[in-house]
Amino acid sequence: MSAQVPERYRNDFLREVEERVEEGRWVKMCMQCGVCAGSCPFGPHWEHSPQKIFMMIRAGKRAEVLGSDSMWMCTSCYNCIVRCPRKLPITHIMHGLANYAHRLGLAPKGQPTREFARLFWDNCIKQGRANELKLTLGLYFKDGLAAGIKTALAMKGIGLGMFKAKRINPMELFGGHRIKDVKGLHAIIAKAREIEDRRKGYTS
Amino acid sequence: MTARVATNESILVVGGGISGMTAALEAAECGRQVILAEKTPTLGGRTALLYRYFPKMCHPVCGLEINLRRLKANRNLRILTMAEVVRIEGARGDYTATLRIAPRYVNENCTACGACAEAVASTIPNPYNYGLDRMKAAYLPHAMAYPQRYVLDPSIAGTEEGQQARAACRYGAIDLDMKEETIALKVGAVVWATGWKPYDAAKIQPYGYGRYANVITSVEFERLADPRGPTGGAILRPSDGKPAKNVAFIQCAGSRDENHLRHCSRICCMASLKQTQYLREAYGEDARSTIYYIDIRAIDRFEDFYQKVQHDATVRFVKSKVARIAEDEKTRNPILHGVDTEGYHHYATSHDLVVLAIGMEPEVTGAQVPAEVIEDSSGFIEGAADGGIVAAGVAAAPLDVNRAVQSATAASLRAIAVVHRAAATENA
Amino acid sequence: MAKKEYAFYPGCSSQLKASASNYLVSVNAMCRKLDIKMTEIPDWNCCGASIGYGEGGELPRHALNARNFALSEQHLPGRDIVATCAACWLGARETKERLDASSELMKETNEALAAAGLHYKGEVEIRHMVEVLIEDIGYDGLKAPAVKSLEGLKFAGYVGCQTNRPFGIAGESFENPMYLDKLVETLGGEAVPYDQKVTCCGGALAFSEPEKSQKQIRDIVESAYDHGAEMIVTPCPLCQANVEVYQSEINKKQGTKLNMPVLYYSQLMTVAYGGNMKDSGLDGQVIRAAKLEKLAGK
Amino acid sequence: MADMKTAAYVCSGCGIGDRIDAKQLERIAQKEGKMQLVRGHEFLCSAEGVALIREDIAKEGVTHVAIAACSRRAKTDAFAFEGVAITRANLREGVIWSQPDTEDARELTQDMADDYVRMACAELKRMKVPAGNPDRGTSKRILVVGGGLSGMTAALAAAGAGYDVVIVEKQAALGGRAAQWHRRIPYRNPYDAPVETGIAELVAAAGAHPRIKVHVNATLAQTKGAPGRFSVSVCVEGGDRVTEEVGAIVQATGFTPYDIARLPELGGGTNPNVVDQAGLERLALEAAAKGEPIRRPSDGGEVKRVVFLQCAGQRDDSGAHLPYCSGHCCLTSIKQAMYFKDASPSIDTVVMYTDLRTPGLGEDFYRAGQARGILFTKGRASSVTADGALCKVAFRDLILDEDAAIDADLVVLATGMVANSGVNIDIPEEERQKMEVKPVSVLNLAYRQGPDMPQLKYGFTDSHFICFPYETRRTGIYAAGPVRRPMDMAQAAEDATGAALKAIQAVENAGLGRAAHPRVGDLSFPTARLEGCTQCKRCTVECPFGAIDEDEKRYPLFNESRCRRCGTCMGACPVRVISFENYSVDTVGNQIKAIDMPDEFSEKPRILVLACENDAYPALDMAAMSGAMYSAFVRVIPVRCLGSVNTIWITDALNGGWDGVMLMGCKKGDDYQCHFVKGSEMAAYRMSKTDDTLKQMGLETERVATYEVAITDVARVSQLINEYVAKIQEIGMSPMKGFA
Repeated sequence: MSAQVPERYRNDFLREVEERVEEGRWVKMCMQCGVCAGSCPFGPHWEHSPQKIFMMIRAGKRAEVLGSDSMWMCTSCYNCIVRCPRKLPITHIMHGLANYAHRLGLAPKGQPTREFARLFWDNCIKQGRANELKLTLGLYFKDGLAAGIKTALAMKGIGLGMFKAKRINPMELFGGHRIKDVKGLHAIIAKAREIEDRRKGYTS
Repeated sequence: MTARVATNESILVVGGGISGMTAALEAAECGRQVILAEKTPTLGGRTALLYRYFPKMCHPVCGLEINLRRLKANRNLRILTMAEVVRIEGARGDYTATLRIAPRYVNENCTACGACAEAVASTIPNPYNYGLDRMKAAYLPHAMAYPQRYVLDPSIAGTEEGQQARAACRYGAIDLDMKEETIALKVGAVVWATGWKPYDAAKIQPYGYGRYANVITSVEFERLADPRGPTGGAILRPSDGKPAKNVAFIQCAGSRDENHLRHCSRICCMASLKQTQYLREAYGEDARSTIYYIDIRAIDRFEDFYQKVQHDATVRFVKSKVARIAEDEKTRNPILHGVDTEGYHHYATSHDLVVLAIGMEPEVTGAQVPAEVIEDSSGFIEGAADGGIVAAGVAAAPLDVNRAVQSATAASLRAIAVVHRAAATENA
Repeated sequence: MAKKEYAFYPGCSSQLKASASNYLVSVNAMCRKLDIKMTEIPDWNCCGASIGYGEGGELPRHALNARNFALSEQHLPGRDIVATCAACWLGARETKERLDASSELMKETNEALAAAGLHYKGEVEIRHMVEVLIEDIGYDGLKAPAVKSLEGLKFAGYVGCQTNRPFGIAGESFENPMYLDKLVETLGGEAVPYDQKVTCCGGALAFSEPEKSQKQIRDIVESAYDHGAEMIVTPCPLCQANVEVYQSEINKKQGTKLNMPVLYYSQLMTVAYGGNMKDSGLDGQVIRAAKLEKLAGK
Repeated sequence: MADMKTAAYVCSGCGIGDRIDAKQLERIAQKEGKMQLVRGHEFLCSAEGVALIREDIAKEGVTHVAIAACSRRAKTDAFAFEGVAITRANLREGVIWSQPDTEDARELTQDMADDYVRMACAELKRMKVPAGNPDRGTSKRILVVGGGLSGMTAALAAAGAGYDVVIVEKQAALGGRAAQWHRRIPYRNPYDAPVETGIAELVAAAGAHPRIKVHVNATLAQTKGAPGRFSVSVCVEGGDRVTEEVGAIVQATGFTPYDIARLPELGGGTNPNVVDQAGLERLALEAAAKGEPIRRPSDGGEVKRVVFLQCAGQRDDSGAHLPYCSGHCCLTSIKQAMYFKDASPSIDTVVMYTDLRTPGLGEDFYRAGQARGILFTKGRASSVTADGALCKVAFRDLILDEDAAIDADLVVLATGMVANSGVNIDIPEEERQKMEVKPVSVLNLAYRQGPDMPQLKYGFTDSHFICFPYETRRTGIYAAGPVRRPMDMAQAAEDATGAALKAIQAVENAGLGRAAHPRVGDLSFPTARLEGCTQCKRCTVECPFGAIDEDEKRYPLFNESRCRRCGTCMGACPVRVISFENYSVDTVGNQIKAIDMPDEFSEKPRILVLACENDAYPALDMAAMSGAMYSAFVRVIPVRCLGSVNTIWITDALNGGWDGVMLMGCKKGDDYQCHFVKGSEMAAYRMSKTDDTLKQMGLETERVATYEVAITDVARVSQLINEYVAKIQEIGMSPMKGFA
């Protein structure tokens, strides 16, 4: 039996996570109580609970962990953090793992939250402030025009409501909110990214 | 200020629970002079409030009876109840301890006939049932109380009721003019055995203790199961007095938790395993116990008991720290939410009653001891650096009764060694 | 009472014509009545929100917030930064704590800021508007300007996640925070107890995982109904938007008849302080709060 | 007895006077009880009442005092008079509090009180003031068997309190097992790293202490005597014998690791790279000595990965291996993993467990291990197979719920502790002879009941009692350390100190001729009229404490300071030649005969209750305190232990016209609660034999009944009585009345 079972439980991946993932050094402190798993609002929807992800990291299941969509199910509700008896910053570790998997291109393709996260970031960096309309439409059209129109139509009720309530503005599509020193912001972000890539050894 | 005969060859034992009684008795039975100071009106401590011990399912008061007999027979032992040690000055072999003695309003004449209680109407929450019921404001703490003497609660001491109680006593035992007194004792060594208290369960927010009537602690469950308890031993749930047959036991309630108690309280797993058997005795095959745990810590011989309970069809084990408890508003049933980490399954399980296996914290932390002592990261006490003050029992570490007594016996000899040397140097 | 002055960080959603514009409107009205002076941080930028991590990673996210800190230190020295958006507050406060904790991170962050000629000294305090109200003004102070009572109106105080965890409001419990209830009662209204007070609405995932989020939202709204609430009140723009705007969607998909107004505490206060419909941004509701509008109209 | 002067004092306080005609009691004490001095008092426990008694003792020369007042458990401080025989008639708890306060109950209540006074007087007249054991030990030296951590700690603790100590160590030097360990788990804060074992310091201290004498390469050839007067023949190097006179013994003979070779499926005994925890300590010591890292045993290769398998051959309910948990192993494995992590963080260490057991502040040590990067996996190993120099550990990952495998350079099996407790005396001699490995005795006790301490479970000589961990069935001999119970070094040190105290207590008690726990201070002791003895050996066999040997003429030979005064021998003796000064066949028998027995037609049955004074009697008291009422037809006599109940009392009672006899004792069986181990069991056995006697007398077997009553059976005990009385009334009055 043991022959065909993949040989694992090296600490290599754990070390990789400690060095490269935000708050990754905490992973080893988990005692597998499972309180995080039970505390997550999207718990029923994903495959691996945080505690299980931590165990998988210890078990060296690199591909499974980085390819998992569980981290992308985090709604940032912080229930896990406040309940963890070992005070692990679980939400941040999950975010960190997601980002790490994303940067390595190992995160699940087309994972909606992953797509949204990228859209959002680009959107808010572009002009320094989030442009909700572009963001929304961007999300609808992420799977192509046809799908986009479908979704947009499906959601038009909401859009209309928001419009009536003066809480979205079609004019946003042209220009919209922006900060003055967009150039400076872009320089800051570029620099920050450069430093982080250096520190975490990203080759991208 | 009553002067009392005590020398630097005497040992002061602080705390009259099983550890303190043991430390005091063992030293006294070695021929040493011992003063035992207890803060409450009776000896016995928390073990007197337990229904049974694991793993034998025997009765704590059985051992208490023996210890009380040893104590009644021993002339080397002096007992001070309602006495709190407020200051300890000096060094090993030569201490002066200051004790504040609260008024009992009842003197030696008391025959425990109970006439005063009959004369008094007002009641107070009963600490000997963890406040689950009330008792008369003139009371004998419990049937095994020692000294077997009534107490008048300060709340009625100065009142008309106090007068009525006094009038009812045919033996002039009630003395409403009793005042708090302060005494000083010279002693050579101190055994600090102030024991533990249950962690405040209300602080464990996700479990809703205090918000949900049917979430109680393991110490309260002991009282429910005890024939001498508020329900006469019937395991009924607080919300509606209905039989609690389907009970969840949640381990590490406060323990092993950086947000609460950093240490493992050691006894809780065994306590819950024991309590599943109370349920079985009460409801037979209809009993349903579920233990939610991280690791079952049934250490050394206790493993037998764990295996026995594992083979009990009425008991289920779920390896999971319960995430939160909600309450079904109609049935008042607590609903436990979490994930079974073995194989990973979500659950939302309804129970009649939830028992939190509540953690132990020091009744008095090292920092609170009125003397220089060393404490650990949880406030448990090591003792004085010079060894003149020795901690015993759960004041020193979270221990079960058997190990607390072992610890107290050892502490007793350490104290004896201190006074022995003190004597040697004096006679030299 | 002396004028209280703060550096205001409204956040992207609380801009005119943005999803929480009504929040901004009512906050401004509320602050006027409470004699609170809010000065926007000049040229403030997005906090990265709770979804920024995916692409933004660690340092860029902190750099975003640090830029706001630096600007605040520079232009509004000595003033606490006050956010009205839960996510902005949380994001900013997280950055502050991390930078305080790690000189390494602080160094790197300033290295990045230097690219735009900025520097963060590490002196700002980050607070949420709710903290300002409770800690700096106090419930009595909040009652003082009230000219109308919310008597007879039943609210479900929906605290949600991010003003509550992981930092929370001092003295409150994660599982059953009471500050919204106290606020409602302070204004004469009735706060109904219900069991979804701190349930997550799905947050940013309302966009990417609509079905899952809408299940959460349905639970929240239905529980509010079950416990007799007429309106939901919340301190968080994302909670407000999600819980309000998706009700129609849920009705459509699941045949429910949800129509529960979702308001900001600031709107309740503005109305109680005598503000009209416009001041209190009630015209900005997708689901109109008829009873409150009536009171505002009086 | 010439100088015997009896006095009875009747208290009318606590409502006794209101409910009972106290004057009548005084008359009974005088006329029927034949008390030489009788006084009544309305508040006997008051300073004045007590002074009255003291004065009579001083001035009137009263030697025997009967106090008719409250229970013998109450007002003990007041009614404590040295040097006089005392009996108590329980009129308060025993009569007025257990009987309804109604007019029509008055007569029966009075009857009860009358009888209790008669019984007290009858008992008193047969009592003697115990003089204490004449054969007192004089030695206060303490023998410690075993020179390991526990033994040395016990020795130093006793010496530190001023007692001389002899250590007998089998090995060539002090130190024991822990001396072969590299580091130990910390005893105190901070619990974050392995620390020096401190054994070298202990060895030096023990070797240098003026009060401590050490025999190495030595064993016990024979241990004779009793507390205070043990004579121990020590077999020292070269086979010479030295005799040591000691007063008490601490047995600290430690443990042996469970044989790793019994775990071949885990590579135990077959794979050089699979070691037990002791084996790893050895490797660590050797490596430290060379100043090198720990290397792979098989080929000296570099160790990159180590796997620790917890509960190896432990916590096994299949019967193949040890059923118990050894307690220390989880922390020990964490400590050992730290050896590697502290040497090089790049070494992978995996601890595989099912329940990680790091109690108390051990949780800090667990966290410290995790912080170092030790990897913890909840899993169950199925096999360890050699793969070249590597070990392949196949296991079930219980969290990930899948089969998995780890390659390791070194596998450490956390095997359990096996107690070095000598011979299991519960196995008959002939059986022992048949064993392939003949057990070797540690103590070689010259005791009738066998050469070593009785074992409690799994070979450990632990106490059976939760409240009394040092309770021993061989008075004056105390087990300490892992021979008593599986334990780590911190607990062993604690345990040894406690055992030393008990040893000190034993020599002090023996010196004063007093009993040891639980009847501490009791000066009475058993004596036998050997001329009447039939050498039936029951007493020597049934004594729970092995106190009775046989002399060369095969008569019982009592070793008083081994005796715990339970009276089991007295209960066992068919010819009733064994008695105590203040507790004998007569003191109880006379009470049984003393009551005023109503005639057959009175419809007033009499039920004798013989209640264990430790649990049943307090339960009766508390029942009365709680207002529970029970039948006025019972008369309760407290006994030291049901084991002391001699069947003659039963037959006397039945012959005397008693309608029934209830025996109330403690729980028997595996979880027995009898403070004298076998008392309640012996009683049950003996009573099972009374059926024939009853039949011969033409009586129903129901007329004798035995019950287990716990001290908490406050509500139940009165029910039991009432049900039994109802049953007897149903059966009808005893036909034996009037024949007495």
